[in-house]
Amino acid sequence: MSDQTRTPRKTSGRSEAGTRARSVSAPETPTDDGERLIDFYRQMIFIRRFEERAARGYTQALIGGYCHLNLGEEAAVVGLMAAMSPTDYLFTNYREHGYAITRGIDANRVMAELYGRVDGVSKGWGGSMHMFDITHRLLGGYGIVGGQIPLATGAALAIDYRGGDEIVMCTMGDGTTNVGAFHESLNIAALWNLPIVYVIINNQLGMGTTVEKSSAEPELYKRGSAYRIASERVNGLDPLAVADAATRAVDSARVGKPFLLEVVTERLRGHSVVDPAKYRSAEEVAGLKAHDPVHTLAERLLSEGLLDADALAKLDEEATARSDEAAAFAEASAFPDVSTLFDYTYATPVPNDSRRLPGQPLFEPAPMPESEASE
Amino acid sequence: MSDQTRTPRKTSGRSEAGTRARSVSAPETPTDDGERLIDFYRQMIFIRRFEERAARGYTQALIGGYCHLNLGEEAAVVGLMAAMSPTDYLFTNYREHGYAITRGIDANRVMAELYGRVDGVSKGWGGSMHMFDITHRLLGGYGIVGGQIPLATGAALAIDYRGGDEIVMCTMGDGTTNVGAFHESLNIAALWNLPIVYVIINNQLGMGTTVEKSSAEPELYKRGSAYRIASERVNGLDPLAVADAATRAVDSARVGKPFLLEVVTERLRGHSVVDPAKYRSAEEVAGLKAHDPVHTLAERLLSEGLLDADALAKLDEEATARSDEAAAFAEASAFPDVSTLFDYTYATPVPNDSRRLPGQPLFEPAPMPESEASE
Amino acid sequence: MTVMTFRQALHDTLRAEMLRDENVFLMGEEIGVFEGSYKITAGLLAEFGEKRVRDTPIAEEGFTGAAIGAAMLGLRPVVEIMTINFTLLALDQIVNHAAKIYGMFGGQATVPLVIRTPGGGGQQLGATHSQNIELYYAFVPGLKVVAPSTPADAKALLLAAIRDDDPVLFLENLALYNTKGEVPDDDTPGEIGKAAVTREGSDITLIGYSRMAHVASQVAEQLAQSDGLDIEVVDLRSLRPLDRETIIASVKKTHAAVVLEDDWLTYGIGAEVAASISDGAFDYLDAPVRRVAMAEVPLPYSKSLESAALPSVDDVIQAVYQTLDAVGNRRERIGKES
Amino acid sequence: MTVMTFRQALHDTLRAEMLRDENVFLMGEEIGVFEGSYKITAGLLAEFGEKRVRDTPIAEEGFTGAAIGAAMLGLRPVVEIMTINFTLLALDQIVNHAAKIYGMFGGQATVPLVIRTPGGGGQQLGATHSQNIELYYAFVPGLKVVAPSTPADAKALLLAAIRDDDPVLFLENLALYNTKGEVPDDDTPGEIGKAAVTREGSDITLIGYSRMAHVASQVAEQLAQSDGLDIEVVDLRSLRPLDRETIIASVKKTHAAVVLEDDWLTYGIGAEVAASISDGAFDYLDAPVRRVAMAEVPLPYSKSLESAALPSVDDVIQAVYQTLDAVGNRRERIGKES
Ligand SMILES: Cc1ncc(C[n+]2csc(CCOP(=O)(O)OP(=O)(O)O)c2C)c(N)n1
Ligand SMILES: Cc1ncc(C[n+]2csc(CCOP(=O)(O)OP(=O)(O)O)c2C)c(N)n1
Ligand SMILES: [Mg+2]
Ligand SMILES: [Mg+2]
Repeated sequence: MSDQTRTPRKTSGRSEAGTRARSVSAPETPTDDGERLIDFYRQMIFIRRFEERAARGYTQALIGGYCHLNLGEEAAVVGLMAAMSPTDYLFTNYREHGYAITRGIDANRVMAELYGRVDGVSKGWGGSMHMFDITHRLLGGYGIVGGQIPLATGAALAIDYRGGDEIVMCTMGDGTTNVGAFHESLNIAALWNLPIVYVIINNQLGMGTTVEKSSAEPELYKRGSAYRIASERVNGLDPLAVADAATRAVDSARVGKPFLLEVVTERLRGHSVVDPAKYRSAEEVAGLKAHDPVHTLAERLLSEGLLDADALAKLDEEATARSDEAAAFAEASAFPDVSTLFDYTYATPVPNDSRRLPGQPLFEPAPMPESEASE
Repeated sequence: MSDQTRTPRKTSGRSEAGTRARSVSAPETPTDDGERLIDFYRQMIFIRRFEERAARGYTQALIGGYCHLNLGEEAAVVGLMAAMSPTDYLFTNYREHGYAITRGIDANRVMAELYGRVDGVSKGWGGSMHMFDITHRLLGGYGIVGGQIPLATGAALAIDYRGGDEIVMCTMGDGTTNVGAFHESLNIAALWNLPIVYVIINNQLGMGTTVEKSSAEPELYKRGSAYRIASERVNGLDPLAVADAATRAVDSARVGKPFLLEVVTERLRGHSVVDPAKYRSAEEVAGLKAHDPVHTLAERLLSEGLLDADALAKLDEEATARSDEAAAFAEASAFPDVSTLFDYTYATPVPNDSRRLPGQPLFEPAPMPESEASE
Repeated sequence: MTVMTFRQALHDTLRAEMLRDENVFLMGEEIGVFEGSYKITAGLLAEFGEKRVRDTPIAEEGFTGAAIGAAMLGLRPVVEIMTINFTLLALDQIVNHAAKIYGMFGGQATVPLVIRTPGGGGQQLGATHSQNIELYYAFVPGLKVVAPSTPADAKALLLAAIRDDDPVLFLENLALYNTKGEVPDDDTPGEIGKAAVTREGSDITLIGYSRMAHVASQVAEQLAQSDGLDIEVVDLRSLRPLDRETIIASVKKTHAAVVLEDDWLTYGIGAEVAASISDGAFDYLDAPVRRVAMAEVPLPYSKSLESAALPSVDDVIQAVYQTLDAVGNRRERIGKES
Repeated sequence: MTVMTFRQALHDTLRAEMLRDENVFLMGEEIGVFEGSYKITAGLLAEFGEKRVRDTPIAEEGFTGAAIGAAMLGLRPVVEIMTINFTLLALDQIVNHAAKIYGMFGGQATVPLVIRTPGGGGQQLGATHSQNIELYYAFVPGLKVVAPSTPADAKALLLAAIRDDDPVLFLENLALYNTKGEVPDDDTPGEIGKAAVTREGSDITLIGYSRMAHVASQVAEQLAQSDGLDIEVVDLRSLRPLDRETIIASVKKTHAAVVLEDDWLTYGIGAEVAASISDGAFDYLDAPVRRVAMAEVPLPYSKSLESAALPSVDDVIQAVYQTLDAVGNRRERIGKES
């Protein structure tokens, strides 16, 4: 019985590990660890500066709504993205700016989305929580906790249905592992041998709730066992470790064995830019600083002689400049025109669709009917 | 970290194992296995005959709606009920007639509910799927798959809140373990150390879907590990084994350690009385008959010399007579009066509540207003 | 034209669309091995295999969400949710995801998804299994909702729904599955967003959808026979978009209307219909728009109570008489010719 | 009387009720350590401890269902669901369970539960976080739904909700939390099921609830100043039961009405209000009942689009003018004095 369910049942002709195309499975990262580390640092410092710039934009009231940053999660983000092929699909949550820019989406367009402008990745319709770029296969940015999990599972189903070689990566927070959709989706993925990697970004907090207070099995990767899904926990402050673990996970998914990867990381600031995080003690905050993955990597690059202080500073300046440029681009971009308000309710037009602004009447005032008017 | 979550954190003063009152924890069953077996047989044959009588009532069109029977699950039902104290609470699903009568609710009232009569346990409002009896602490009977799981968890929370010594038993089917509510509830129960036993009645089928096709971990009890909930699987065709395992589970719950018990059993007929179960092979059906728990137990009683054929036949006759009596009672009971239709929408009356039948106007036809009438 | 049941029309249309387009596939609980709770998908697993007829675990949120995700990648899933009551478990995926994805991401991805699900009371299924909550979907921009009442419309609108690039909730009804009607042999899709005048008349307009469109026709027929009344019947067919134009045009002609619905009255589908008529035909109405709907209670199991709570042909007839009385009184009062 | 914010009124009332009755306790995401997303529960964890202020995992269905179960055993949980958008995840527990348990089991168990949750757009939270879906609850017999617009009503209705033996959805609004008003010092509960005439007038009736009741008062004030208009304002306060009597009485007096709502127009709360007026005040209305509501789109993030989609004071003013024009035209036409 049980053996039967474990045999990857191919509902399609998706190829097995041995036969898969090299071009799809091998991420295009430098093979030398030193080079990889430098590359990771470049990406990480860019996320860091981009997010700080976004926080400033928020303070300037140029960005609205909720705004959640990847500060402290940079190593996790770049390590994960390194393991994906360009044709793979990414589903993530509202804390996704870093993923968007690391995935290769023009930072100008990411910032423009935050500013709610027409040049934004989602044309200003999504905002911070809803980045989407079909060409880079970032399939959202979702603000409903756990909402992305069934969707990502379905995308993996579509790949499998067509016999494609892509995989889906679906990231979520630690608190998100407690929603029902997590359970329903992992079960489906495992039953149907779908090509998907579920990634838990365990930054050890929901908003202010710790993992221990929200998950009865706080070693979250172990939850894979309820679905016979292979799983692993990795240090999310080390981009190399993340990239390696993620590559193993992706390889597994590509042969139809879904994988659950837990990346233990940190959240340097509040839950969103407006949260002062008063619930964290001074010691805790100090500890966070000591583990800051960007600083840690910078020190490692220095100590291993991979980069000197000048080179590091230069990368930092580039990241800052690039972020400022993105902000300038965003600010210069136009707001969507009100005439476009009804453009995206339906993809297939149908009669009698409502296209009324709040001030408009349901029926244009009409003349009295003949019979009454003549009274 | 993890150790911390494992320590039963008492949010209330509920007593620990050592100090709990004997009267509450020790189910009032005969201690001698022979006597217990006879008692179980009496209960099991009653469920068997009651359910068969219900099926007949359905065929006679005296019972309507959906009607799901416990045929094949008799040993599971009586074993579980034996482990509960009268003050404990039971939440179950739509397949609950056997639980209702074994819990001690008058079979007349259970049958009257099936017939939709005023003397039914739920006054005819619930029907087959929604038996409820507050005095016997059967807290439903729920037709939404998995709907009972959060409710039962909340009942356990209430017990804990008040420092009571009762526990909650919450049964569900094998297919039900795949709903999100299962995951969310078990996690909450484990986090808060609630006094609850979740029981999976694994009859190996959803409606026509096998466990292997619906659960990626088909050894369902193992799913407890995702919440660090202790769990066990037991042979549900043996009432003694069920009762013993259930007692261990109940004891655990009573000290604030939720438990997951899987009872492997069989469904002798279709999913509901109208399902011919064509999806099962002749061999499978033959196999079921061979394992029929009522027959098996009868044979055991005979072979162990605990009862002779006459005594067995007498118990059977009693069960049949009792079921017929219940049906007669039900048929003689009145239908609820239409005047009671609005009695149970709200417990606290408030103004402007709607009490209109479909044919009644929203507003009584009124005379024309003065100004218009005088025109 | 072939005469067939509503069930058969659905079955044949699903099959034909699966043959036509290999991106079309079915998902749902018990649709394969069990052949569907209401047997709409009977035989399709045997014909198309597990890839295209997927029995899912009991996980409405999970599998509906998965269908949405698959649709985002261009497949055209047709999901069966066993009854509309269970769609509540998938509501977040439908309302917060399927309905939002096209707009929220600025038109970059479509969700060509169909959710088939039956509503309907009257089967003694009790309070949680007898609800008519199509309102929850009809209310939501980004979704389309159709509710055919005849086998022909079932076919036409299911074709339209499957070929539409937006998420469509396709409402069925337990009481209609065995009803019969003529069904065209060709596969011309119907038009989502259009109501139909299914019977012309001049005395009063009856408006309904799904089962109640059926009841409206019955009442019209009966009162034509018994009282010689000339009743116009509008079958909404599409709840979102709602075809106000057809409704208003009818009422401008008849000057009176009764709205029939199987859901609860307050805030029900009929509220919008009545409000729209009262607005758009304000100067034409000779009596208030009457609504006939379910009593506002959790529907009891017992037949005696259930029958009392559900709108019947007699309830509608009574409402028609009372409305025509009101029309007569008013016309007398203001000296207007009918 | 003390002047305080809506937030403060909620906070103080929760606290007072917890002190009064030890069966009252709070559950929700981030209400304890984090002190609530909107800080309604600030300080309560410190005062009452973990037993009575429970931070839950992210599991709307699970913890709402648990609250229902606890209520069945006689506790009086007050659940906070962070925003009404997330209630979709708990809808099955609320609609299929909380609303049904009293009736479906023949009155054997009550569910004295309060669910507090804010709605509201206009905060640039995007399509999934800006919905006003109180309709989903207002539609359901077995539930009660209140939607106060002032700090005083917030207190009175929260007291009523907590002491009521039925499940009550208590609708808050992000835009109201910081508004201020006088609040009585005593703890007299309000009456669920009753609307209030919050301003008397004779020219036209504006009807709203929650934020839009606020907007209605603003408009009435502004038009009194600018045009000398005498506008009556009805604050619904209770969406289920709906107080048709108060609404109709007002419109019978003013002969015209505009309904204000923050949700989508078609099938929105205003549809029932408009339909009810058109029915109950049929012979009194001098113009169609106008509805001012949100544009029917998934609400965009960008400020330019969001502002255009949401009903504003100006939209309401325009609707009032147009309605009064229609009234004038009609009165002229039929020679009636105002
Ligand atoms: C269904 C739902 N419930 C609640 C929220 C509010 N909320 C937003 S983020 C968040 C915490 C999520 O924590 P985690 O999963 O650990 O992700 P993180 O924010 O730490 O990255 C909550 C409760 C939501 N957006 N959706
Ligand atoms: C939410 C929901 N989805 C689907 C159904 C339809 N349904 C009723 S019983 C059932 C199968 C349940 O299987 P299992 O949990 O194994 O319980 P069993 O009937 O075998 O006792 C299904 C799918 C339902 N009632 N509720
Ligand atoms: Mg987190
Ligand atoms: Mg089963």
